[in-house]
Amino acid sequence: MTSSDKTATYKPLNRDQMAWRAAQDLQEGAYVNLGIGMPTRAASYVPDGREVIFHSENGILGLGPKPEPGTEDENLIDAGKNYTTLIKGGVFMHHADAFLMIRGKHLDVSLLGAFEVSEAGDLANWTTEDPSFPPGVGGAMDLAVGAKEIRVIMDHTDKGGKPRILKKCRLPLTAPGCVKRIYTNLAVIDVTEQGLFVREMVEGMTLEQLQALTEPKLQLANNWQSLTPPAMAA
Amino acid sequence: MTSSDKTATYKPLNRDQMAWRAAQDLQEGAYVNLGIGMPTRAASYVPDGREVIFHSENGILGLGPKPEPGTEDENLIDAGKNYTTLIKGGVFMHHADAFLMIRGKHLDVSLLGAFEVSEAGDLANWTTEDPSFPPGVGGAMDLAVGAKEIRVIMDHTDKGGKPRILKKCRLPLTAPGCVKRIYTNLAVIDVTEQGLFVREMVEGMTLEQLQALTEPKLQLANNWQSLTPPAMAA
Amino acid sequence: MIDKRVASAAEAVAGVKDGAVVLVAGFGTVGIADDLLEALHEQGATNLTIVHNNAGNGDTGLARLINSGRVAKVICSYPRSGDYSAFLNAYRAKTLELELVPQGIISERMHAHAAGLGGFFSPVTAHTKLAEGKETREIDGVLYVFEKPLKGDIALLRAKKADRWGNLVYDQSARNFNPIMAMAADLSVVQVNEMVELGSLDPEAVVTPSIFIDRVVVVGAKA
Amino acid sequence: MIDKRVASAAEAVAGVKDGAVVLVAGFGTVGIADDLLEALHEQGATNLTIVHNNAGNGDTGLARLINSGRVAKVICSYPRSGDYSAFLNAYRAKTLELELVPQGIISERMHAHAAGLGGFFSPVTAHTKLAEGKETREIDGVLYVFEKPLKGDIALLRAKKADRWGNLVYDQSARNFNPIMAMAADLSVVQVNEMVELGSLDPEAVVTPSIFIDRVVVVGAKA
Repeated sequence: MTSSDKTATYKPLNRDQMAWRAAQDLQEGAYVNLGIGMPTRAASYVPDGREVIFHSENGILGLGPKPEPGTEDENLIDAGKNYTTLIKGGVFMHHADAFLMIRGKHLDVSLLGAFEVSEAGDLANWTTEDPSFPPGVGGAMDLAVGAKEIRVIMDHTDKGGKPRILKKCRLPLTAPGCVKRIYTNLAVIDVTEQGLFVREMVEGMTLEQLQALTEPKLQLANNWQSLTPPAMAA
Repeated sequence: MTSSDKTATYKPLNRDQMAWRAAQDLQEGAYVNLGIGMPTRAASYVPDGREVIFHSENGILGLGPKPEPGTEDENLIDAGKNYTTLIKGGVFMHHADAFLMIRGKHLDVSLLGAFEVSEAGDLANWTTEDPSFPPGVGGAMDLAVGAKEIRVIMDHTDKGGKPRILKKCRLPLTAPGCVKRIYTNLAVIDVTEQGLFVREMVEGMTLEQLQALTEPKLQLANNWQSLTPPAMAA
Repeated sequence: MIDKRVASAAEAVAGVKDGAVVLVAGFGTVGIADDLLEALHEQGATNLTIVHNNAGNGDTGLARLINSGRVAKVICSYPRSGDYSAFLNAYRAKTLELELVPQGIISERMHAHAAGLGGFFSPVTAHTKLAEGKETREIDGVLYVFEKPLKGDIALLRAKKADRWGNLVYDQSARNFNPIMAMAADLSVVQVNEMVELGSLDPEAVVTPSIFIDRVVVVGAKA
Repeated sequence: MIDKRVASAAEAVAGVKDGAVVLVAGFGTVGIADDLLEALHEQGATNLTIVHNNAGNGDTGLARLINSGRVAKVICSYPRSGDYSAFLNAYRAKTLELELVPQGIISERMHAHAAGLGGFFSPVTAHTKLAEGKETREIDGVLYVFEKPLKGDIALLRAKKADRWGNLVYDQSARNFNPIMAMAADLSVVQVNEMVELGSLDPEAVVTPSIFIDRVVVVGAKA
């Protein structure tokens, strides 16, 4: 099989495998904010022995795993409003200080969900403009401009199979030109000034197949690899 | 004796008496910043039983009296860089929060020293423009704009007997139109939109005598009183 | 003797006027002054502007105020949280105005008021719909949006412990907006689980110094 | 395992470049990283801009750097404090530039950088000589002066205790500028009296969270 084989078959990653892949790039000592939803799952897949410190916009630095049933503390929740824990060395701060950490480029990585990402790294993840519901932005715009590096984790296409990596975003922007890396259920793609580079694709996928599901032009990185997460229940 | 008797004799207050007079106006529960120098002395003369909470720009709310000799703590100093103490209920904060309290109108009173005050309440207390020394501003300008009420304590005239309450300040301003009350060694004067009103004068002084030592026009308040502090060693 | 304690939640919220801007601390259901919100409902002020991260949940607290038609405007970052049907109904009926502000900008705008500033330039919302109609400025190659300070007439706060001066400490993530809102209102009132002796809180660990607090009411721990 | 400890003050200040902006915490002689300043003198970087409340005292620390001709500029609020002869001599010889900034504006400008802001409007210095040449703006009838953020290449800090992540607590008024400067530099290094086990500092009472700290060196208590 080569990267130009048009009839190759492949299997997309499930959500836990996507979270696993994103987690592999979180380095020892990194301070990381995980967005609500799929990004939050990445916390469970940091390689053993690596200390990564997770930040929560509601005033926690050093977020731990979910509490054991029966040990939940009503005053200890994460940004998704789920019960959480604090690890040793973790601290609490007020909202303005929590967002100072976000906005002031103190976090190493912000891992966000997205509706759409453009080839320029524009991010759209805050509103679908559904006219029957009020808009909500939460901390999305603060997170999208603040961290040293913004990475996105999302399904490669929408439910109808249409690309979500676009030449230009159709939905209102969260922030322009901020995304540096995209983890999808099919590939790992870097956003560079020279365009989109595919770093990894799932086993059996070809660049042509991936391109067909992606609006802007993709280039295959010289050192591209197969994206091969461990087996995981979806 | 009446207030128009030109030959009356009087005795100016000493520095402790001036501090005593300013302290009488500090109300129960007030949060107060005392400037370096004479204002600091006012802390000693708050009437018994009144709780007044003193703020220090270097991060203390609840400044206490000087420590007993031998009990000084090298890490506990006031804005004048003298050893101090913390009273029960006092707390520490960092510099930006200490100045947030100052600048954000959280303090009830800022009691400052001054070189000159104008009839419009302009304050000059940061530089004499001595060309052989570098200027220093410290917290003077923050204090002059920040508190709910700015009061000044100073000698009525300079060492040559020239007025320091002026139509316009000659020295560079710390802030315009900020001073509301002036405590001098001769009088208590309110700065109002209708001009300067003498609330109190030392025993035996006449308005004419006080006017002769004051550049802008003084008016005697209807309910003016004698300024009669207790006897104190200078 | 300074004593900021009041006897009831009703006394704590006494004097709120129609049209007041009310800062309501909390995130999700954590760190919210539930009893003060109920007391505000009893108190009767109307035409309120509420500043809060969300927009009410169920039919208590802020949601109850909305259902009773007492809220003219909500300034928040994320109305769609929990059971926000009270907000949604009023929003759809156009009886309530929404000002959507990113979460970190709500808190920084209150911080700016607390610090006596006239406004600041923020990189958040630049080049987005939320910056439409706002002043922008390029500084060192980055586009910033001018944000105005945000102040409350009253702040409704919840803390773990207070002393009689009003020094406060919080409980874990229930801290959230409380310390910022405490600094940004003309009148800051707090419900606490417990009063402690003056001097018993660690002076290095007080989160909200007493200068920001006007009234304290003890209502006991959350059920 | 994260461990921000370094073995010596020399290692803590390694890499400071000529022309660097150095944030020096402390007020009077309290809360100053004396050992880091001496190490910076040994390290040799020159043409430094120093941000500090005062301008050095005697012939140690900052004063020694000035006497050795290594300081091109001082940004401070009050140079005339203690024995400031080192500064005074250089100032009179015009070998050193002074930028005089009110004390609360120094700290707020660093806070603005820390918070990712492009600048802010402050009421301080309006209508005074210190506002000459600066942008002003009237907002709601009050004149404000535009202030730019202030950042350091390195911050030299002093704290009481640290853990291996770099969480810090301070000692009374030795806190002063330390937490603000910790947030406002690209590289924040701290000398502490004592290292403690991770998890032994109260999570409610840590003043400087570890995210702001890069290097920690233990130098023992001040004599």
